[in-house]
Order: sequence, then C-alpha cells, then structure tokens
Amino acid sequence: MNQDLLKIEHLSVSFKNSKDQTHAVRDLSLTVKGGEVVGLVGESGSGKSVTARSIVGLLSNSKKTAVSGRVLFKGQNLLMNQERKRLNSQKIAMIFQDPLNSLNPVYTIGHQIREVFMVRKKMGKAIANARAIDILKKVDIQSPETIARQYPHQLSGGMCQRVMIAIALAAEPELLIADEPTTALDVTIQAQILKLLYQLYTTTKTAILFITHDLGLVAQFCHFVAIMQEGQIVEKGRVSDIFKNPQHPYTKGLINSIPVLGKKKRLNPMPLYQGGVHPNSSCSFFPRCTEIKRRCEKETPEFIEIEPGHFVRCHIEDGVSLL
Amino acid sequence: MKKVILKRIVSIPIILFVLSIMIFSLVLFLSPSERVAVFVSSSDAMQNVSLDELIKRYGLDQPFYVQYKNWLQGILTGKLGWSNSAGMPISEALALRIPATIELLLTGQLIVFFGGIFLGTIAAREHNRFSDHFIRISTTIGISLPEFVVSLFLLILFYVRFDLFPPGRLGLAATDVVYSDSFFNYTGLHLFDALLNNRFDVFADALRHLVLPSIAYSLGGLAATVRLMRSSLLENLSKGYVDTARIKGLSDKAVLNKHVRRNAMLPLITFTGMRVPVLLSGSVVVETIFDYPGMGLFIVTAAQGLDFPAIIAASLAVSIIIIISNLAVDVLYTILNPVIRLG
Amino acid sequence: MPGFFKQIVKQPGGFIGLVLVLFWICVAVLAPVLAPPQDSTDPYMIARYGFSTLPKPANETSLLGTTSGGYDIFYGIVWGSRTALITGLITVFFTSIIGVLFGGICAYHGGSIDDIAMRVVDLFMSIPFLIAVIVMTTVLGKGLEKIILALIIFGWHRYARMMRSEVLRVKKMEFVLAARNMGAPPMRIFFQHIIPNSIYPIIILMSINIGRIVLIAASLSFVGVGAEPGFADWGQTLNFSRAWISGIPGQPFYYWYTYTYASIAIITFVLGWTLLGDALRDIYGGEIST
Amino acid sequence: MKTTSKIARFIMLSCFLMIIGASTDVFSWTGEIKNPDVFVEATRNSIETLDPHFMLSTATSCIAYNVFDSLLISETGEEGLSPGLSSRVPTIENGLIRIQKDGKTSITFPVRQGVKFHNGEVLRPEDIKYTFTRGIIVGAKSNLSLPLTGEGSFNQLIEKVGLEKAYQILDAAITTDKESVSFHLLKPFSPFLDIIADNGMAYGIMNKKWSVEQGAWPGTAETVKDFVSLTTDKDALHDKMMGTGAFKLQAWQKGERLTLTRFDDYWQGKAKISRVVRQVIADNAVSVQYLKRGDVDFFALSLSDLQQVEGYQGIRIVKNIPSAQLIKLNFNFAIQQDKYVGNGKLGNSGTPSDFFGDIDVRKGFCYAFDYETFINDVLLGAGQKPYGPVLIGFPTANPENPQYTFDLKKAEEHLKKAYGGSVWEQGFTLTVPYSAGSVHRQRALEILKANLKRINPKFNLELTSLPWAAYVGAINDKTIPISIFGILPKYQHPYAALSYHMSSTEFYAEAKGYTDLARKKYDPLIEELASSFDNRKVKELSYELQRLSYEDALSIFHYQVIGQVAMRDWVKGYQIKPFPFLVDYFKVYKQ
Repeated sequence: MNQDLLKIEHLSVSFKNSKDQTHAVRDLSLTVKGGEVVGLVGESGSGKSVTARSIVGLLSNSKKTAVSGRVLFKGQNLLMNQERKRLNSQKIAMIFQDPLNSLNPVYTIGHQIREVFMVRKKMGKAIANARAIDILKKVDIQSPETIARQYPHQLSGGMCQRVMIAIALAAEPELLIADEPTTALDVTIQAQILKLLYQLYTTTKTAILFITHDLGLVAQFCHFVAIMQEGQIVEKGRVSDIFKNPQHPYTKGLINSIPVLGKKKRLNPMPLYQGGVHPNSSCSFFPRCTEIKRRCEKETPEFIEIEPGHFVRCHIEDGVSLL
Repeated sequence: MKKVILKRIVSIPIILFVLSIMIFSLVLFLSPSERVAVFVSSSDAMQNVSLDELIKRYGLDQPFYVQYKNWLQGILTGKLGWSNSAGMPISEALALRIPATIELLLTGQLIVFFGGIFLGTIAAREHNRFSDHFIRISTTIGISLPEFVVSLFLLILFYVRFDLFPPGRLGLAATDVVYSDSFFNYTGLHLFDALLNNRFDVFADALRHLVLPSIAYSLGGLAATVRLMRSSLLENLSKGYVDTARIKGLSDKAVLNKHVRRNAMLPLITFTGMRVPVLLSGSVVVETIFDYPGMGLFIVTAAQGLDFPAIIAASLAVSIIIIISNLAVDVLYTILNPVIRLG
Repeated sequence: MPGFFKQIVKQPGGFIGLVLVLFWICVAVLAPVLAPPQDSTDPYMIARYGFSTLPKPANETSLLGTTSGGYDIFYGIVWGSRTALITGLITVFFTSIIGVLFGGICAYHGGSIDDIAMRVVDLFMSIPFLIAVIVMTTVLGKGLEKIILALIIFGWHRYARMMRSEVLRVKKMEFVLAARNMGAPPMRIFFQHIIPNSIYPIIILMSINIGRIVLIAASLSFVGVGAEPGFADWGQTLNFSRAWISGIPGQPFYYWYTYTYASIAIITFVLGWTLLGDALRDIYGGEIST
Repeated sequence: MKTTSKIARFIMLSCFLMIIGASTDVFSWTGEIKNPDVFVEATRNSIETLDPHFMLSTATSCIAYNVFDSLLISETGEEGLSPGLSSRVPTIENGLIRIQKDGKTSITFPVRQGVKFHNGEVLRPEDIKYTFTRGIIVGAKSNLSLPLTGEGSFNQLIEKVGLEKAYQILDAAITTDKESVSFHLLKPFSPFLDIIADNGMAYGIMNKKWSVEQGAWPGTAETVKDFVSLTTDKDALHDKMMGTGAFKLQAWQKGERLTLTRFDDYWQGKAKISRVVRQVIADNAVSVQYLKRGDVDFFALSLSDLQQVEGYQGIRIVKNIPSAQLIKLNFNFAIQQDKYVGNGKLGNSGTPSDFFGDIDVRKGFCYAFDYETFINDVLLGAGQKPYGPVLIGFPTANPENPQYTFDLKKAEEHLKKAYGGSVWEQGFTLTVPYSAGSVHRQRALEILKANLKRINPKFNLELTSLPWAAYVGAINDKTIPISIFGILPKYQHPYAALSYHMSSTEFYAEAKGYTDLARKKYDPLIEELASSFDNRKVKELSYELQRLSYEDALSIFHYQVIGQVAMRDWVKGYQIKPFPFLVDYFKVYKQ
C-alpha cells in the first residue's frame, strides 16, 4: 500500500517582477507514501504554501512565474500541463487556512458540497444531496439538513473548516493537502478539527501532507516531517528521530523555542531573520547559524543521511564550530 | 432589512410633496400673462384670442396659494388636471407616455447591464492585454460622444440608408393593431402586450423600433458598467473560494461563469439602479431624434410652454419611477446577496 | 507631487487624458491670441460673417468655415473651450464643496441627521436633472450663469452620496477612534483625519464630471435652453448644424465642417477628463462607480 | 489572442460597411409605393383641440378644413365665392341681402338639400343656427359677434346687458325657416360673406342633435350660463368631430397622431384616398428622414430642411407657395415697465418709454432695415417684400403703395430730426427680446442693430432671447419695445388685415399703444370700408388706409411668407392653398 504516492523532485519556483526575481522554492525534493502523514514545517514566508499550491496547479499561469522540476503523483508528472493535471488531481484534495474566505458567499453549503458529487461523479441532484448530508454527518456536524440550507457567512470558522473537510472528503482523495488548516482558528476548535482529521485519517487511510509552522502539532500528528527554511528543506526524517536528536541548527532553534509546560527554563529565541543569502555559500541559515564551520563559508551543504531515513543539509560532522 | 424598506416607502409622499412645492413655487417668478402663453401655441393664434379674457377664464391671476390649493385638491382626488401643451387630461397623457419611457428604459438598461457583464468579463480575462485596453478606451469614447450627433448618425445610417431599424414607436400597421379594440393593452408596454395578445408581428415591429433608441440610450452607461464589472471580477478572482472551486475540478470557464460572475455582478445591480435618473433626463434627446413619444419629450414641451400642471404631474411621475426603481434595485440586491439578506 | 504625475503618465489612458486636458487648457488660455474678439466688450459672442442661413465652407475670413447664421466655427471652438472649462470648474468646485460638507458632516454625525440628509439627497436624486434645468432656465431665462446655477443645485447630491459612503467607511477605522479618545474635538477630526482619507474618490468624480458637464450643456442647447444664441459654446455650435448633418442628396458629407470640428472638440475634452479620472481611479485601486 | 482578433475583425468590418453605405446611395430605395391607399402627413405642431370653436392655430384648423364644410366656398386664385352648404351666394342683386333704411341688414342663405352628416343625418337649418350661436357663446372672441350683437365678444355683451338679454339679442340675430337661414346684422357689414366662407376651418357646420348628445350646449336659454367662457377641459367636443366634410374622424392619439377615414357619401362625391394619418414629429430633421424613406408622404418644409431634400430621388418639391402670412416689426408707442428701457432717458444706459411715439424715430428705423439682405440671405429668397398691411395676392392690395426701402442717408436724416436732435447727440440703448429658437426674429433684429450701429455708434440695440411663453407674456404686458408678429387674414376681404392692424378696438392698436391715433384717424375709414358692399368704394378706402399706414410708419413690413413643401413623387393632386401646410385630402391621391 505504501509505495511512493507523491514524489517531488528538485522543484523550484521563482516569481519575476519588474526589478528582481524572488526564489520562493529552491530545489525541493520530498516523497509522501500512501497512508502516511507528512508534516512540512517552516516559518511564514519559507515557501511551504507555494510548494503546496504548485502541486495542485493553483499558481497563476502568467509569464512571471517560473516552475521547474517534477512532481510525480502515482507516476504522472503534475507540472506538465495545468488542465490535465487538475483532472487527475481529483485524487488530490486540499483545505486552506482561511475557511470563511474559501467558501463561495452566494451559494448554500449544501450546493457547494453537492457540486463535487455532480462534477466528479456526474450524480443527479437528489442523490448528490443525500450524499452531501451524510458527508456532513461524517465530519460530525449535528444538524446537517439545516446547515446544508445555510450560507457560509452564517457559520463559525470551525464549522466552515468542517465543511471544507467535507468537500475534500467528497472527492475520496488519496492525498489530502492541508495548508495550515487550524492556524486561523482558536485553540479549542483547533483540537476538535485535528481530532476530526486524525479520525478520518485512520478510517480512510488517505495520505496527508500537513503544512504548519507549529512543531507541537507535527509532533502529535505526523509520522514523517520536513523542515523548510528559505525555500529549502534543511532536515527531514521520522518525527521521533528529528525530535530525539535534531541535527540542523535551525531545527534545534525551533525545538528550543517551543514552550513546555512545567519547564521553568527561559526560552532562547532564535536571532531575528535578516533575509538574504551568504554570497558564495547558498546555505540559507548561514546569517543566523550559531554553529558556523569553516566549510560553511566555502561549500554549499548537501544532504547527508546521518541515520536511516534521517537526512540533514549541514556540515555537521566537522565538529568544532567557529563561533 | 424590512425596516429600511418601510422607512423608504414612508418617505416617498414627503419627498413628492416637497418636490411639488418646489416646482409650483417657480410660478411666483412668472406674471399671469406669461403663464397664459400656454394657450397660444403658435404666433397666428395670438390673433384669434384675447389673452386677458383667457387669464380670467383659467384663473391664472389668482394668488399662489389658491392655485396650489386647487391643484392639490385635484391631485388628491385623482384628477391630475388638464395639460394644455398636450391638449389632453394629464392622467391620459401620462398613461400613454410612462409605459413608453419605461419600455425604452428597460431595453436600454438591459443593454447596459448585459453588455457591461459580457465586455467586462472579456476585459478581465484579457487583463491588461490589447482587447482589455481596446474595450475600455472605446467604451470611454462612447460616453464622450455628444448624444444627439450620435443618435442622428445612427438614424441616418440604419434607417435612411439601410432601412433596418425605423424610428418612432410602432410602424403604421402595428399602430393600427395596437389601437384597435381587439388588442387589449395590459401594461402599455408594447413588447409585453404584443406577447400577451400573441401578436408576434407587433412584437417584432416594436422590437425593431426599439433597437436604435436603446443603443443611443445605453452608450453613456456602458463604459461605467464595463469598468465596474472588470474591477469587480479581478477582485473576486483573487478570493479563496476560486481556489476551492478549481480544486473541485471545475474548468476555468466553469469557475468564471458559475462562481465568480455571480459575485462580481452584485455591484453592477446597484450601479444600474443609480443610472435611472440620469437616463430619464437623457431621454429627451433620444426621444426627440428617434420620434419616440416618451416622458422626456412630454415634459420638455410642457416646460417650454410653462404648462405648470403638466410639469409637476410629469416630474412627480418621473420621480416616482426613480424612487421605485431605486427601491426595486435595493430589494433585488438583497435577494441576490445572501450576506445582506440574512446578515 | 511629481511622483503623482509619473503614476498617471504610466497608465495608458492617463497619458492620453493628461495630454488632451492640457491641450484644451492651453487653447482656453490663449483664446484671445488665437481668435481676437470682434468687439472686446463681449469676447464670448462668436464672430459673425454675414447672416446667411447656409453654412459656408472654410474661406479666407473664417478658418474653418461658418455655421448656419454666419457664426465663425474656429472662433466658436476656441472660445468654446474657455466656456467649457469655466462652466466645468465652477460647477465642480461648488458641487464638490456642498456635497463634501453636507454629505460628510451628516454622515460623520450619524443618527437622525444622517437620515434626514439621506432623504434630502433622495429628493434631489429623484429629480431628473435635464428636466429640472429646462424648467429653471425657462422660468429664470437664459444665460450661462443660470445654467451653472442649475448644474450646481441639481448636481451636488452625487458628491454627497459618495462622501457619505466614504465617511461611513473611514469613521470606523481605528485611527479615528484613537484620535477621538485622545480628546480631539469632532470638527478637528473631521477635517484632519476624515476628509483627507475620503477625499480621493471625490477627486476622481470631480475630474470625470468636468468632462460630463460639457455634454449636459450640449444637450441643453439641443433642447433650446442652452446659452444665449451666438454665445461661444460647443453645444451651441453643434446645435446650429442640426439640420445639416445629413448633407445634401448624393453628398451626405457636404456640410461635414458644421458638426465635425465641434464634435471632435467635445469628444476630446470629455475623453481627456474621463481618462484622467479613470487613471486616478486605477491608481487609487478602489472600486468606485461614478 | 483568440477573442481580441475576433472583436477587432468584427469592428473593422462594420465600420467599413457603414462608410461605404453612408457615402453611396447604393441602398437607397426606389420602387413600389409605401402603404398605397393611406396618405401620411408629418407635422411639428400637435393638435390643441378638435372643437372648431376652440381651434386657435391654423395648423390645427387644417383638420376642420377636411372634416367640416362652410356655407360658402372660397378657392384661392379665383375671384369671388361659390356656393357650399348654401345653394346660392347671397348678393344685393339676387335679393338675398336686404339693407333697410336704418342700416339693419339681413342675409339669407338657402340650405342645400340632401347633404348628409357623417352619422347619416341630413343637414337642417337648425344645425346652422346652432353652430353660429354656440360659436359665439363659448368662443373667447369671434369675428361675427360684433356685426350680429354689436359687441366684440359674448362676454362683453353680457357685461353690458346681462345674460338673458344678451342671449335674446343673439337668438334674434339668427332666424331659420324650412329651407333657409337668415342673419340679421345691426348695420351693413360687407366682410360677412368672406368670413363665413372659410371652407370649414372655423365656421364649419356642426350637427346639433349629435353635439347635444355628446354633452355640448343643449341650445336652450337656461343652459347658456354653464357654457359661457367654457374651458377646454370641460368642452365635450374637445376630442370628437361630426361634420359634413370629405373625411370623418377615426381616432386621435393625442400628441402622437390623428387618423381620418373617407366619408363615402360626401355631397361633392367620394374622395380618392381612403385614409389619412397626420403624424406629429417633434424634430424636422427626423421628418425629412421619414420622407426620404417613404414612410411619410407629405411634409411642409422649413428653410434649412429644403437643402437636404432638393434633388433627392423620389421626392418632389413645390417652392414659392405664397402663404397668407405677413410678418412685421411693430413699434411699441408706450413701453410699460423699465425691464427693457433701462433708466428711461436717452444716452448709453436707456431709452424713453415713448421713444416710438416720435414719427421721425419710426421712419428712421423703417429706412434702417435692410429688406433685400433679410429676404435673400436669411430667407434664401423664400419671402416677398409686402406693399403694406394688405397682403400681396389679396384683393385691393396696392402695388404702387409708397414703401420704405433700405436707405441709410434718409434714416440718418430722420433720426437727426428725432426728439429735436437730442437722439442724434445722446444716442440710446434699447434691449429688444425675441422668442428663443425663432431664427427669423433673431436675424431681423440683428440686421436692424448692425445698420443702426453704422448710422451712429451711439445707437445700440441690445438683443436677448425669451422662452416663447415669456415672449407672448411680454407682448400682452406691453413691456416689449419692438415685437415681431404678423397678420394672418382668414378671409379675402381687406377688412381682415386693415382692422387687425389699424382699428382702435383691435389687437395691434391696443398692444402697441396707438389707440387714440387709430380712433382719430383710422376708425372712421375702417367703419366705412366695412359697411360698403360697393367694391370700387372698398378699394378706394383700402388704398387710403394703406397710404396712411405708410405715412405714420406704424410697423416695418419686412416680409410675407413664401412656403415650400416636399412630397413623395407618387403624391398627385396637391393644390396651392393660403397656407403651405394646408392639404385638401379630398383632391389628393397616390399613383
């Protein structure tokens, strides 16, 4: 079951505007196996959303965006042609960060769910309606009939996110991309949504690419995690390995800045992000790295597998840090 | 929402009352002999009538409030009084003319509304490319054309040269049918009446006569609706629900037509509503050139002849049309926009 | 401010608009030089060459020919630009001031005053403009100042309506609440904070209206209540050509000069101001419907 | 780029199509007659009313011309009158006109037998008596009330003698017997026959029984009081017509169009056209387009339209139609209020209010008007310079009558004498309004202004335009210094023009403030002219009055209207009438 569902190879996305070019994603490679929950973590602006959007082809196809590399979904390269890619992306579903904004204000909830069944499965209106009602039950919405007749602006954020999940489930996807689904919600609702996602994951075995900036959620929810910084993956591996012995300075900094109940120690937050990359070494963490080695200034670090399935892009084995 | 509509309806009589006083007070500026001129429509008529005798007969030299009182009594008892410039009771004149103007208004607004949506969508899709600029510049030129030169050119070209779209409201044969007893005028709008009486020849004839005036009528509004539709579309395209729709597997065209257009159209409705007063006053030029017997022409002849009962009755009628159309547009907007309806 | 003009010029429409507007401003300013008036007491009266009802094509005395009644077209166009600008600027100036103050203050104050204000605006909005002007000019008599008066009385409500919606939007913004609880008097807030933030759409409306007023004046002349006959006004010159637009049998464009020049003048003037207004709107980005 | 090229191509194509279409006559249409048995006439002025006794403007009374018939018929161009609904023309010789010694005159009209109304009823003498009596009772002013009752209008008679007495006088003035009707005048009044011979325009005979059924005056003494000075909105016959004419009323969509259908058993035979539509079109330019396309058959042209249609394929123009309309500039001898006279004193900020009381001022102005330029440039030749108050083509018009011509030297000579020379030294500033949109009024004043300026730079005439209503009001309030109005004689007799222009009780003398001059100098002559049935005497008196009008320079007679009409070339049988726009549908047909 768990052969490679989604394989991203050397994906890089850059946006040209009049003055200069910004590289949102630089040479990113990641694989998601069937039935696996993979976390993609990073600060805001690290390119995680751009990666997700490029997978499902939501990037605007104007001349200004340059996308290269390959995104194989069950062997098919999704980047080849937007239209064709979206057809087979019916196997992929996605939920977004701002649930209120991602539902059409002029249509009822029922209509927007029915639409998935009618478009994809060419169902009649009545059957689609019934399926929509029981999908709503699945995402444990109490009175689905009334909710189906209501409009998005009449629902709370949490409720909308449940509807979004319902819409995603309606497509019976093999891969669900969740782009920071809980960030816009307050903590109590966040827990309910995550519980719901986990419950659905266990029943339908859909692979989930979980994009977040909250390491706590990753620890609790994902099997495998990749940490992004400045459009590049700096460390990836099983969650247990990463949390037990983080190798990359950036990962260590992230883990140290998680407040833990009961621990009295002061947190040492990471130095501020200045932007920009060191001229000759393309290591993006260089300006903020606390364990700079001599090699760091000269060579670009490559992925090293320090333990099975645990890769890190850093010259860690040189031991002594210069600072 | 209901409270707002109720307040608006209550304010209508007050507005109309103030309006009638405003117009009637213009009488103060005029000497009775100036007002009697309405009875003398041409220079030779001066010869066969003694104006002073007419002034006494029609009571034009009575004090202002007496004249206003008589007029007000007339209005309240449904008698709108007599229009000398049109030579018939005002109620009869309005019954003839209002449907004509409404019909022209509807067709003109339809062109502005759907033309705006169609061209606006193209302009938005071809964002900042050639046809976007072409549509915007050409429609902007559309506003800047002096109305009556354009109308006259349309008339000369499409009527005299090609005999495609004649002016006037109905052809000779169709007018006979409409005014014959077998034809029942439900609404006075020839298009609907023709359908209700299932006389498709009259329908075709009425439509043929409406083409040119409604084009001239809609020139002014098209640029604004195109611009509004374009910016509204661009704004909606950047919204989240578009991504959801695309993820659902809908093609680009389906996303645009089903989801985005319905949201983008909303501001267009309020805008088209706001254009009604502008259109009603612009109708004078179009009605004159295309010999279309509407309200504009009626009021202008009344105004030039200082036929006060007609001016007031007609202005009140036009104001009622405007207020009702504004109300209708607001109600339509709330129905189509659930956020406000159930807000 | 130069940055402001650079932005306008960057817009495709903006550039054309600016060029046209500046062109007509120069023509208006240089009017006495371009077309010296016959009797200096009243330069706005178009120079007359004879009284013939037939329009005459361009000849040595009149550069672009004469309209029916012997009015020199060139003189009419040049001095007409001055009339158009003056009418436009005065009308827009007063309508915007009344509109901004009336609409703004009532909206800012809110409550019943705002309601009454809206009813008054409804009243003025429900009077069809051209018909109101006709009744007024028929009663008060003809002349440019009467037209301007009528344009002002029946034109300010558009600004009031727009100002009200802008003020309602800006009023709720945090910086206004902050200023208020810092103890600033309401009037100071209104003039210091509210107006600068809501004046932008008004400027756009003003520039578009300057253009549109020329069109309204033209339809007034068509209906016969425009400026004095013989007064230098584009609508008037155009109205003289009314019977000659369809030319003579066989040569439909025989009297082309009677309406072409005046139409081009009106089109370019209105186009200039409208494009300028559109460019301002695109810069401002807001979605404003005039 | 798919859509853009599609739009571009479509627009290029349509522009190209328009330009070739506009510039060539390739599509202009020739061939079969449009709606062959219907005669469509376009006109600018809508009809005020269908009641002949309320019809004021000639444009409206053209309808009455075709729907009613009068006792006698007068044909343009032919001398004298011919029998109409009266089987013989009364003259002193055939005994139908009897003048007693005390001046009382009675005129008897034998009624033509077997004439049917549109509803089939036969014409009876009672109908004729009812028509004339009702005409005087409800009418605001009638030319017949003076000879029949001695007062200008029925209201004046009521003021003098009270309602009962007034009705008795009126009732006694017209008597009927089995086959004839007689009118008893207080004193001989020769224009009487001409007045009532207007082919149904104002004195068409109405059907009494039908009119009473519609709610008009029932013809009894008691009911007279409700119908005196009736207003149009209470007039039962406002939108109905019942006459004996060649056409009967079919429908009247007020302000839009009026349709007549043929009256088959008309006493002079059946008309050729079966139906007539009179379409109201506000703008002349539009009517011209209708004509070009053939949807309109006939249209009375204004000057500027002539250019557009002359030589157009399929359109026939009839030019130089003399019309019974003379236009003149009238001096106001006593200008009321100071609206137009500034401070009321000579100099560059006013003019004395009795400025035109001075004969030399009037003569100076008459010589300062350039008649040729006005007729050739402004009217493009469509006008004649009249001899005097009696119109060219009307009986007793005197071609040798002395006339004022354009002569700046003579004008200067008179103006130097005016006010003992102070007009020449101090000059004057007079504001003269004209009616907005009236090109001929504006141009006439502009010519006068330019020439006065050339004579003496201190003479300045300021021009301003007034809406039509204000212009008519100003004339009625006597505030207007120079008004431009005309004379439209409704019948041939010179009394029409001369009394209207010079009699002290008529419009102009009163409006222009020369009533005492008129009473002293003109009234006796006009009285004598009215009462004499001897044509030679009438001619002599008419010449004398025309000379006096010249001598006292009452007005500047600057032109007599010449009309022109355009019609599709399939319209046949159009005859010249006193007014160009007057069409006798009885004789017209389409082929």
